[in-house]
Amino acid sequence: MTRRGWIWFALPATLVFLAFWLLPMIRLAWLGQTGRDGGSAYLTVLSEPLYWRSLFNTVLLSAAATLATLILAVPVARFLAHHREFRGRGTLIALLTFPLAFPGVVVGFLIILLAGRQGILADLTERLFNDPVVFAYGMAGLFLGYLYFSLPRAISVLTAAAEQIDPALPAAARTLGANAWQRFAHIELPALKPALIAAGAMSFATSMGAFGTAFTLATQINVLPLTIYNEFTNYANIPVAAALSILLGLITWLILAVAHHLADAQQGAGA
Amino acid sequence: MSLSHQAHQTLSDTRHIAPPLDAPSRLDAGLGWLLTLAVASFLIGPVLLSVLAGLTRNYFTGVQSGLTLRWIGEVWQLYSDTLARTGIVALGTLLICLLTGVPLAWVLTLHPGRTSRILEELLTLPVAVPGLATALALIVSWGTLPLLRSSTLFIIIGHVLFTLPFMVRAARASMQGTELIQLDEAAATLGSSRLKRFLGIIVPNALPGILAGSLTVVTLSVGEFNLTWLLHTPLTKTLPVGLADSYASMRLEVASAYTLVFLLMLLPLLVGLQWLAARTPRASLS
Amino acid sequence: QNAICYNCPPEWADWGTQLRNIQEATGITVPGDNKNSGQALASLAAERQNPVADVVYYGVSFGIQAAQDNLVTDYKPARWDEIPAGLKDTDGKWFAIHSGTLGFMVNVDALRGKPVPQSWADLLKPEYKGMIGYLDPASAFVGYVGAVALNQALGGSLDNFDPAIGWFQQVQANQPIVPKQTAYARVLSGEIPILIDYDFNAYRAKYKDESNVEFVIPQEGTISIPYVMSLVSDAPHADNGRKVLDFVLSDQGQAVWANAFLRPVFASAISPEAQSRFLPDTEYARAGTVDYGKMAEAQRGFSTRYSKEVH
Amino acid sequence: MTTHPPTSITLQHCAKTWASGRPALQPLDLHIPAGEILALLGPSGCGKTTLLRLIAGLERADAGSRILFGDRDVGDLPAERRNVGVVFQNYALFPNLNVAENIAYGLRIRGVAQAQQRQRVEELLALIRLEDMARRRIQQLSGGQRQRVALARALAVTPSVLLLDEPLTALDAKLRDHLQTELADMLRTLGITTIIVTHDQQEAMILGQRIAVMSAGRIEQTGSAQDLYTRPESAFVGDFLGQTCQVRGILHGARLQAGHLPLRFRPHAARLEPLQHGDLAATITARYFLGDQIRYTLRLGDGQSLQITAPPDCAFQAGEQAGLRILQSAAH
Amino acid sequence: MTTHPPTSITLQHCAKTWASGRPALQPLDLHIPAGEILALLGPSGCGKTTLLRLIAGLERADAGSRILFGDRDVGDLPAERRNVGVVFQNYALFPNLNVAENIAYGLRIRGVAQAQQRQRVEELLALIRLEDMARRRIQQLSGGQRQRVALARALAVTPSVLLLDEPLTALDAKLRDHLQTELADMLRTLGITTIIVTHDQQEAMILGQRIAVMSAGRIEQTGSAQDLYTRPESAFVGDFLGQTCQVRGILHGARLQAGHLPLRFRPHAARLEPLQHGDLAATITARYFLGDQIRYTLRLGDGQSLQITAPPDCAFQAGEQAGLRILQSAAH
Ligand SMILES: Nc1ncnc2c1ncn2[C@@H]1O[C@H](COP(=O)(O)OP(=O)(O)OP(=O)(O)O)[C@@H](O)[C@H]1O
Ligand SMILES: Nc1ncnc2c1ncn2[C@@H]1O[C@H](COP(=O)(O)OP(=O)(O)OP(=O)(O)O)[C@@H](O)[C@H]1O
Ligand SMILES: [Mg+2]
Ligand SMILES: [Mg+2]
Repeated sequence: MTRRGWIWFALPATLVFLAFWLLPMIRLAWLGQTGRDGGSAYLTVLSEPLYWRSLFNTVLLSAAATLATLILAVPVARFLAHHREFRGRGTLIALLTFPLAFPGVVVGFLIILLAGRQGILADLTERLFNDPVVFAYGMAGLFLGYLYFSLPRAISVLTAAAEQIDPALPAAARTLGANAWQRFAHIELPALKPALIAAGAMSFATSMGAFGTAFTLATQINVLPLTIYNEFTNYANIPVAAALSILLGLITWLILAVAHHLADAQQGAGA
Repeated sequence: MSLSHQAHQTLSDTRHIAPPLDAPSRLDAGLGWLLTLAVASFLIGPVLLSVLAGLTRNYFTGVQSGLTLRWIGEVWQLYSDTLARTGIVALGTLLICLLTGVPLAWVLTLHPGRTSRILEELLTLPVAVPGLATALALIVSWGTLPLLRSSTLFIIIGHVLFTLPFMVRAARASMQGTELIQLDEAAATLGSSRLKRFLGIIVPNALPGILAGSLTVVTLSVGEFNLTWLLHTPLTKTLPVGLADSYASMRLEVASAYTLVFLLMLLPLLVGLQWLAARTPRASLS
Repeated sequence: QNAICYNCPPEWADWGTQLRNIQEATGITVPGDNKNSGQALASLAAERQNPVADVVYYGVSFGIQAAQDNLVTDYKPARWDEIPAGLKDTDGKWFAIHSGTLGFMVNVDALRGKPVPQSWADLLKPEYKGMIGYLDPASAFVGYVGAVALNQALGGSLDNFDPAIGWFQQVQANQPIVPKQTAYARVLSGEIPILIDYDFNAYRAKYKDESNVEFVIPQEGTISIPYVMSLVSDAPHADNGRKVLDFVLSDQGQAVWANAFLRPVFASAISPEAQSRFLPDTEYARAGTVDYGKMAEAQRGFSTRYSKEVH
Repeated sequence: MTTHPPTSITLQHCAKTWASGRPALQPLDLHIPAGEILALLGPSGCGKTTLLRLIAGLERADAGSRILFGDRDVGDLPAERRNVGVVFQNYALFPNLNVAENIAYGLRIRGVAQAQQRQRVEELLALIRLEDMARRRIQQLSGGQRQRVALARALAVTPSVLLLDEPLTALDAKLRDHLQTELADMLRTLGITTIIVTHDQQEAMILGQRIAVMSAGRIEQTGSAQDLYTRPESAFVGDFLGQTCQVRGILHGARLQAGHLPLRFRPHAARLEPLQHGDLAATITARYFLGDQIRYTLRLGDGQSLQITAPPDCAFQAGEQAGLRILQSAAH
Repeated sequence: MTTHPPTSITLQHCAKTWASGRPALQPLDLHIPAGEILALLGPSGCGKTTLLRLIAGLERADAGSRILFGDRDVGDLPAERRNVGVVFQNYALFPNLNVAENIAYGLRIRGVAQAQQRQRVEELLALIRLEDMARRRIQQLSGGQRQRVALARALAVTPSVLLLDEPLTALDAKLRDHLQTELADMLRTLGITTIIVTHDQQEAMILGQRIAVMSAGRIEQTGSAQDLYTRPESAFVGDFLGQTCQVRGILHGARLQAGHLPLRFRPHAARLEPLQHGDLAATITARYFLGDQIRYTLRLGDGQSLQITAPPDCAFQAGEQAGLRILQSAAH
């Protein structure tokens, strides 16, 4: 009875969302239906291998970056969770999460500084082997960029989850004779699963939509966000850009939904 | 639970006291430490490089060419308007997020049912769906409105869509559980009206979350590029847009100096977030 | 007093000085804008209902396209009649303000002792592996100009892009860097030692930024490209826009281009001092022209082909 | 201390069904005379809190229900206009306000003058004996102190009705024991019509002048503690108010004979005697010394097993045989 | 069910200091004969869990401490090699494994063959009477069921020592009451050397064959429940094992005379008599009927106030005068 009357408080946000996102998105989806040459841009998109390749690149790269992110983040999170009190812990965590707020362009720029032609890596390898190693501008650079912006978020999510693990669980496994590896594989990893799914989903979605990084790295690989951008800006091909955007949005959302479903199933078993 | 907190004071421990037997093994801790350092240097190394480049007279020749603030001065001259605009956009975004997001968070807390879940799921779509798509949608439907398209408000709208879910989530985190609902009910039995309860009880008690949400919103807005790049017009450039410009067309040193300015702008926000994150568990309602 | 110009980047063709001059001479503030030609056109198309820009600056073929799409309107500035035919739309929907010639912009220091390449064929040599850059021919106008120049030089035509496509396929072995937008700064920093770009950029690097940069007009030949401006249809500040257009064609405006190493549309604006900094005319003899209208028509087909066949 | 004259509470045909269709309360009638302290006792989930929330106006009763304060129908008033004092189970004190501000909240909302607010807060702080803690933050209070502040906050607005939802459950056992009698004293002094919800029979017995036992959305029986304990009207009430034992047998006068009727009695209403004196022969299978009593597990001749309690000086040991004698059966 | 012959546990000069320098356990000696069930009783924070963790090998004792299982020194063995069964306070069941998998975990780790694992799990499921819940997820179990699964998991590896940390604290009162005797029976049947940690004196009295009372890192007294209750060696032990009352007076034989010595006794060791029969005159200020007893609050002539309990048939009412008689004083 006290709760009913609060509904109006939801109105402003709902209106903003409806007016500025949902309706425009529907409009955009509709635009994709009205292709340039009369035909539906969706058909154009679906029948064009170029776009498929672009999509494939994007998904593959995002998946690889996500996987690598998780593999790196788990040990870091475990370390931070196991060591709650040492000097410099706060600083270390700050360093690990500082890049959280960097826009894609900055990440791209940093990767160039790292692995570009003038980058520190090229400089070092040049001096050591007289043969500069440069990989900022290709698939590898983009991968590194995605890794760069995914790691901080994954680390903070996983650290929080690792800190939540009841230390009595590994202790119990211990009294039952489990060694360190067995405790990790049987107890810790399953306990981290929901967080892994959440962090993975987040990393994947961000990578799928990452435009700034690819834009700055000026890579030769066409990832979908760049393709959309090109269609829109270079050819003013708004229908195709719209259709591709809708496609990218749908795929990302779908994969996220599956991930959430998995996480929920996990949680559901936990409730 | 007192079985538990097996903290590891081992690192700084000089006293001759045996380590707990259930501490993670040396190997485990050692590897973790190494990897953590490696990841931290991967994340921070390039930032340091960039800072250095922004202060070096000629990065191509190296630090031996000397340090200078000249590039920062140049950035200031060229891009100071983007700094101010970024601030305005961030504050505008924050204001709208506060006015719309916090009340919504409260309603979602009160009605944790299916409809709420769907609404919240919908609300996070602008985060899940790539920013380009959102920006395109905004341009094709609202870009035709005179004045709006070329005003800063247009960018603020885009940022609100992108940051609102974070505000809602953070505010909800502070409202979670039945405690705040009970406080509200308690205030109701004491005769307080809805608005008074919202302002006098709910907002103050959800403050840690709202603060955290605010910092997140500002941080995200300051760094937002994907949407802004499409939404901006020559008169409404923000910092990240300027950054992208400078990366493409300026000397490496200027671009680095600009990045340095950006980092300086972010720093207090991130420190604030850290501080809050460290505090919130204790600040939670008892 | 504002006028919005799309694609007037302060770091390109010294628009920075030009914009400042405009402000001083007319009181109109024009903010710099870092689009490229294609982006400018696309933005005009997207904003057709409610234009933001007043004037626009772009490569000639985009001007032709914009005129066809009715995104720009006619305006014949004061010195319209002096502009050579072929460098203006008959209705005044676009007209050239200056032109540039495509070639190699080479950071000699970054070559680390390797010889300065002299021809399109040189760029295919393995010794330049990792050193070559060109703007994406499928998206950036400069990139497309490069493709056309190279195609003409290697014996192709606007109806036959086979030579260019073949060259691009071969050059992949050298792992080129392919930015989407101007990469001037990257040449300076040595990140891209050899960039296919306009002469004025190279001269600017050489004389203004005092880098060890050379401009090379390839042996097989190249082309020159006029850059044009238009008044946008339904421009919000159309009057201001007209004043801007008048100014860039004035002697004062044209001199800025010359000092920025572009060929102003009125050759008289080039001072002898400016002239001395260009490569000798004998070199420029290798730079031809093409049918810009046809070049515009062929762009989309080429882009598609490039995207499909080159990786 | 200003107090209103107490109001009676009358529920007529009061029912509550959740949106899901599941009934929370069966239609029930209940009258609480002005000034009475009623304890609402029942197992978890039986609907005690729901009933309290209906009275407070935090939940709306089904159509057809009537809730009267005195003879005023309050069924349609929202909580903020019913003038009830509620002490929530976990106290729901406002953590952003200090002790004095919490207590004054209702007065502030009503626009009472500052000076009056201050005076009233002082009165209440004296009542709960926390005079020197007015400026304390809620987080700095112990559980028992919080409980008292919650009470003071509810009393500040001189409510016509006082509702307490498990006011002591959040406290630990030792403190709870101590506060039970203290709270009972305080409530009796106040003289407000009060409902106390609890699932702890001892708490109900100490705090309530009258007890209503609820089960599954229904009121099973109402009466004094002694009534309910000694004359339960249903097995549920009997069991809920204390342990019961059961043997098959018939009580003839004071003597028990083997038989088939189930006979129920309280564990302390049985006595172990030397074998020849008892009514039924029993083997002692376990003996637990608990300080103020001894708990015996017995096995009767026909294999039935039961637990009884005996005074701490009872000397029978595990393994011995004894005679069981039942002094008084529970009448149900 | 396979079980090892039980092992005795001996702690010699066993101490534990935290890294911060704060002592958790003062050096202590304790011997638990093979097969005995010892209850470790003490207030929160006194070091019970720490002692248990030392024995389990989850914590390392200070240098100089010795921990013997039988006559084997296990002080340097990590937990995974001590072969102890531990039931954790919140059970620490693995949420990602089902009931059977939890029970089988220790066997799986030891590489026991599948078939044997299955057989052993079945045996244990039968022991804890959860045969039909083998495939259930942990989250679907009630607290009592979890407690039994945790026990089964600890027993599966036939440990030489069984350690239980507050095995019933997480349960609600009724269930706890019920499981106490059930668990006591089960443990006595198993015959393993067992240590049960608890802070609840009734639990200690029911579960432990012997009780060690701890306080602030020290063992205060060890003995049977009856010993500790009736002959506490310190005020701490006496108070901790049950309520005590105190009056100023002297006991002469069985008669109490007013005096200045504080006299301590259990609340049930006093009796109310008609005024002329009692030793001390008392006014009854409150009477609470609690079913199996009545609690009286009394005021003595000199203003002292105290609470005693009386049998449920005691007829004195609040407001009446009565004579207080103390039957037996607590000897401390
Ligand atoms: N908002 C609600 N919607 C649906 N069902 C509810 C709601 N609130 C409570 N219930 C259910 O109604 C029943 C009665 O709940 P109520 O809170 O009144 O029980 P209670 O007697 O106070 O129990 P406890 O002693 O555990 O507090 C329970 O089964 C509960 O699950
Ligand atoms: N890892 C640790 N480091 C430092 N101090 C600790 C640690 N674990 C426990 N303590 C402290 O040691 C003391 C004894 O703790 P212990 O857990 O043994 O108490 P307990 O008797 O089991 O209490 P409870 O009944 O509350 O479980 C407490 O004061 C506790 O705060
Ligand atoms: Mg309740
Ligand atoms: Mg403990």
